[in-house]
Amino acid sequence: MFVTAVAAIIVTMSLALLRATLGPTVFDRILALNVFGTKTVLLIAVMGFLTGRPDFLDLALLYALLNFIGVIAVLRFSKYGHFADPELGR
Amino acid sequence: MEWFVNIVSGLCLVIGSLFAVIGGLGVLRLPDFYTRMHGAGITDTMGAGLILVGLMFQGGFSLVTVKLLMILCVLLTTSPTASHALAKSALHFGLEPRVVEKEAGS
Amino acid sequence: MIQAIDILVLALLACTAVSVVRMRSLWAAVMLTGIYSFLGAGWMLVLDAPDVAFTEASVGAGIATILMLSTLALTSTEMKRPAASPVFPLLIVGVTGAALCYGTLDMPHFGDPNSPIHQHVAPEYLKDAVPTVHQKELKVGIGNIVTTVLASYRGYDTLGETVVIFTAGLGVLLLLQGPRKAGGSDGREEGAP
Amino acid sequence: MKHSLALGTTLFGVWLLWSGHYTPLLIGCGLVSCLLVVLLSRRMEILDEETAPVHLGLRPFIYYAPWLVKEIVLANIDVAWRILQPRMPIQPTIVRVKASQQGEIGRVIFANSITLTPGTVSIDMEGDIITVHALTREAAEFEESGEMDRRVTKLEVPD
Repeated sequence: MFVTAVAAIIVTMSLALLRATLGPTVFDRILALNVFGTKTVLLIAVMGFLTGRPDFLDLALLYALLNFIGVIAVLRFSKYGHFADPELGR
Repeated sequence: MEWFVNIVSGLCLVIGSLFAVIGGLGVLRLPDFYTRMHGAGITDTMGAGLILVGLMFQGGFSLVTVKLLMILCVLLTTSPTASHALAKSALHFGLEPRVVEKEAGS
Repeated sequence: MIQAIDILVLALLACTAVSVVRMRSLWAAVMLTGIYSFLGAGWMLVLDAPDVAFTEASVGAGIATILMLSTLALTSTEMKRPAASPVFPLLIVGVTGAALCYGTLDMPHFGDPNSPIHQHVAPEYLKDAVPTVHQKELKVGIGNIVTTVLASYRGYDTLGETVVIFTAGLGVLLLLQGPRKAGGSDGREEGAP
Repeated sequence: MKHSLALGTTLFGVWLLWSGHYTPLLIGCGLVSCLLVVLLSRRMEILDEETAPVHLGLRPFIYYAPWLVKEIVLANIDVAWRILQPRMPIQPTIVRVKASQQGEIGRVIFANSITLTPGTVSIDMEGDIITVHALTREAAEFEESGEMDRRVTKLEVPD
């Protein structure tokens, strides 16, 4: 069942990757990045149990925090860094 | 007792995985940015939640379970905040949501 | 089973790398680089290297993304079409890749206990970092072997590295902040809309 | 003082649970770092009801969280079912909801609960009006009914 979870997480990762590649707007890509970060956290947690050593959960928590801070930083940047964005065309 | 815990945690893991994949599908299939956020919401709440709860059953009464619980708490508090910030900056950036009818309420 | 996961994650890494290269929009490329770092970090963890994984996540997904975004704010967000033909660079990359692949043939198998790295100094470090039945007191007194090596055996080395990285970071920050001051407002006052 | 105490206790509890090393030296280090954080936040004057919401007590966990979890599960099943259908029967709608909470923290809980429930995302907040993007008309109607708003407001008022 851990294997099922890992497989599902990797499938979700690929779907998010596809969205990040296709995503017509900047925000779609940031959303995909966020989903990807959450999936990485889950992957680490499940991998710990799959290999029988759930000691790396601290890292999973750090990734969760990092993911959040990263998204907020990117958003702050997209708000204040003024770029004429060619991508907003829907 | 052992097999019961195993079955419950396996169920949680499998259903959580199912929801994670469905959420990923939603992120891919839904038509515009604001609707895609709902797909991401599914993976963040039900997907992550159930998978972590399933792992907690495996962890038993130990520090591992406490850590998993904390990861869950952090995910559940940060993900809506990040989503809100993302949606708000998209709105202020000028990305109009597609709606079936303007101003249904108010 | 672990091997299948390895292969899947590596395949995803390759897909990400290809789409980073094919992207014309640099914004998208930066986002994909962030994804690449997360994947890379996950894979390092699968390979039992949590310290490297953590560095990869914080530097690759965190700082590098922000630095690249701030660079984008100063330049253009669209990639120019390359003027020269891509055949010669492709050749160089191909030859280098082949040489690297050839080099891996000589390497010991992953996790091989008889490889030189596990025969030379590693037993010594392990003896000092992991308490055994015969030896309750540790020589160095640090419980974590990576910390033992980095902070005790290679303490000066680590200090030097940290100083270099700190200086580099300062330099980059100074470079990036230069032109924005000239613009007048640095956007800090427009907090509430 | 109340806030400092709450923050310090929480920090130290979290430190104890995460470290896993219980020698006097390491516990002392943890204690000192927690104290340092509390002192720093006092100096930065960010220690108030927002950073340490002691006035809410445990009520959010006892009265509110179970109901929210139930709603999240129901909404999840609904949205997942809609995504899985080939035609995707969705009606994206935008509604404005009034948040009747007094304090900032109550509004944050309300807006985050809206976002946490799949099918509704709070996309803007001006004063006490929250703009909500809903995936379906039913989800929008549920937000307009104001049940969640009432439950969050009840958390703020001490009985």
